Amino acid sequence: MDRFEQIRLLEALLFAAQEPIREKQLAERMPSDADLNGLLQELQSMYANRGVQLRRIEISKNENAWAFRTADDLSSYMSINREVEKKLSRAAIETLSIIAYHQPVTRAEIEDIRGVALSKGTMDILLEASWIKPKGRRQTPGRPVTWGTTGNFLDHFGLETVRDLPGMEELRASGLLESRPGLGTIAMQQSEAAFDGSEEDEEDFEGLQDELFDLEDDYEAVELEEDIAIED
Amino acid sequence: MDRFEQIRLLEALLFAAQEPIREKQLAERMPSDADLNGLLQELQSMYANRGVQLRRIEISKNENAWAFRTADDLSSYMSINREVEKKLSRAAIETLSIIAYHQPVTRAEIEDIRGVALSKGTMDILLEASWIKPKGRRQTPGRPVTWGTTGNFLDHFGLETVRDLPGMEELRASGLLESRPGLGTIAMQQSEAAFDGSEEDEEDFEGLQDELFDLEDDYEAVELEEDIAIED
Amino acid sequence: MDLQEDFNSEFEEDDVPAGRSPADLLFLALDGYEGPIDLLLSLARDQKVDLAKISIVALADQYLEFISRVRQLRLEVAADYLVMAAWLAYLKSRLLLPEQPSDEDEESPEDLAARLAFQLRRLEAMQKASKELMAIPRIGQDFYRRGDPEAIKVENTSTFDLSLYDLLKAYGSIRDKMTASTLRIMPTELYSMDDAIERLRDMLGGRRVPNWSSLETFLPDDLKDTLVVRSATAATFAASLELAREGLLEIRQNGIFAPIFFRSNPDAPEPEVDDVEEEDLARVDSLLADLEVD
Repeated sequence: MDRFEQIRLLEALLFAAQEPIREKQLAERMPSDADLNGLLQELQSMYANRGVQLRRIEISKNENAWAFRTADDLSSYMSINREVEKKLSRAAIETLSIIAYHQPVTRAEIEDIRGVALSKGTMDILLEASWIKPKGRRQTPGRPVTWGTTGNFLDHFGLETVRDLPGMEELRASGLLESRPGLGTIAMQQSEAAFDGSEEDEEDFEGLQDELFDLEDDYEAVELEEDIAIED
Repeated sequence: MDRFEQIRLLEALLFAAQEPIREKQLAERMPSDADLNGLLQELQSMYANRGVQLRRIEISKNENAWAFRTADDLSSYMSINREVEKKLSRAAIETLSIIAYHQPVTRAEIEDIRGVALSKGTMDILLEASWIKPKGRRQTPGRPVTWGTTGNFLDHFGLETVRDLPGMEELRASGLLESRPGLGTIAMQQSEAAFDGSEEDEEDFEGLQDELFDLEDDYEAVELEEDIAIED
Repeated sequence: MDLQEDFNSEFEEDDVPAGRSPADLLFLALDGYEGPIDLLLSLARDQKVDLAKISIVALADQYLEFISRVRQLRLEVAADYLVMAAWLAYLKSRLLLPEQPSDEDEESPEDLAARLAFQLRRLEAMQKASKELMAIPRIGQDFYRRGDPEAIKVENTSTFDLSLYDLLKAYGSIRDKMTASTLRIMPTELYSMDDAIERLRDMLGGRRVPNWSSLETFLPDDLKDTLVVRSATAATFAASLELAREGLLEIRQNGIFAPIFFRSNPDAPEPEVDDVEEEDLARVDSLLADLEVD
């Protein structure tokens, strides 16, 4: 095996190796008459300006290992930034809107409002989008984390502050809510008063919680009735 | 990025990967003005005599993938790295060859060529190795699926295209790759309970059935005797 | 495949290796074949002639003899092999018999023989190709992929397509859901007819309001919301009809849309004293003081 062939073999061994190879291991695999050091130097210089380089890794004072590695200066081209557009689930959108309007709000409170448990991924997705962040802890048993929206959230929706979010009346005026005649309106106004109060002081908020609890029972009842109607 | 840098980047991308990269994927990662084909040719020729070589793998008519692989003439020196490979059954090997040389080919055609029904596991093994894939459907009654080989098959056997299969040219010239029903169909029609009686000649078939009866009786007798032997 | 070759060559040899009976060999031999065509092909190879020129009759004889030897040994023979034996016997007889005037549809024995020959050649070619395919350099055996690949990092930046409109609509629908049920928890805010009946009964029962007083004076005075006032008015009016029916009070209206007046029915029975509470009496007194009697 001539020197040219030896270089080729060395190159192939280094390429196929699953981790940096120690010189001792290389020597075992190369012909016994090979000038390993000289070959390694030559191979290294062949690759000096290339996209792939032969690196020496000093394992101890007397022992080196060698491996091919892609050139450092190309590393920025070796990673791809890919924009993946994801669709938000309905649960995620609703959760986000509740956090926006009710912040700071705990997970349990969100579940109360929506009337269903939050699946694990829902908050994760909102976190991934960096639209929500933990705000602090509620001073109640268990000290649950409260959540609020981020600057990124405001950016995305082009808002200056969360106070710019339209209130219920504005939503209705812009046709976003189904309008309900008479009685519904009164109830809405009253419950809204309760909600608006909740933003700052905690006591109101707790009052609201109680209301929400009742509400949930009723809501279930309504749903039951609906089910029955459907079964008919 | 000048051409030299482009070559370096291409080299790094291909060197970094273990599996072949499709030209389409390469194009996405290279500057948009890069002459990918020209660069690949140049890189391939740069490595032509080296211990590591750039291989082209023809995935389909219009699509190539590329990968660095060690030169196969160094095989005997690199035995230490040898992967332990599952031994393929003779049926699997023959089936693979038939799919490779006759593609696209249906399961029934494979059985016809081999003159024997395929056992259930045979195709599975080839599929699991991702050496074969469904290619489409034959426009005949029942629209059976046709099979062909994959890019992974070419990569595994170090082939650029299926045209490089050993003996491909001679086989084609000899007419042995033409799709022509062999005898297998006749024999198998009988054994597979005449589900395709419509095929060619029914009279022959009936004559054969009579003869079969005699044989079958004998066959049962043989089995009976064996059962008795076992009970002893 | 090599294993199979070994069986075949062993079988051909006249010298049976020590320790193995011919029956074993036959059994193994048949077991090692990939179907009847494969067996035929092996037998054909034994003739050591070009497959294209092979004698199908001779081959059929060999095959039939082979199968009968195996069966003499009472070894199990798969149905496929027996079917082929039957077919070959049939083909042979047709090849040997003088040609009979036959249906046009029927394939001539020569054609059938040619098909068998083609089948054998084709399978032989594929078996040869298999061997060659398995002999070419293979990845992981003869040449290698990169052993220590470097990942090309893919950093996914998720973008979410959500408009303010979607957000608000979602919140609106939650609130809608909530308000739909709020009706049940806040009904007290509206003035019910039951409340009005109770209130009127207290105020007008027992001849307590002998003079005509307008409906408005009987409304609770702490109502602010106009809708609640309207509901109280309606409830009170409806209640007055009920109480008039019971004979507790009288109603008067001077014209359409004119004010409505109530007074206690002078003929109604005296109330029991302990029914009337001090507070109510005081209230009625103050009311009476304010009354402008028509």
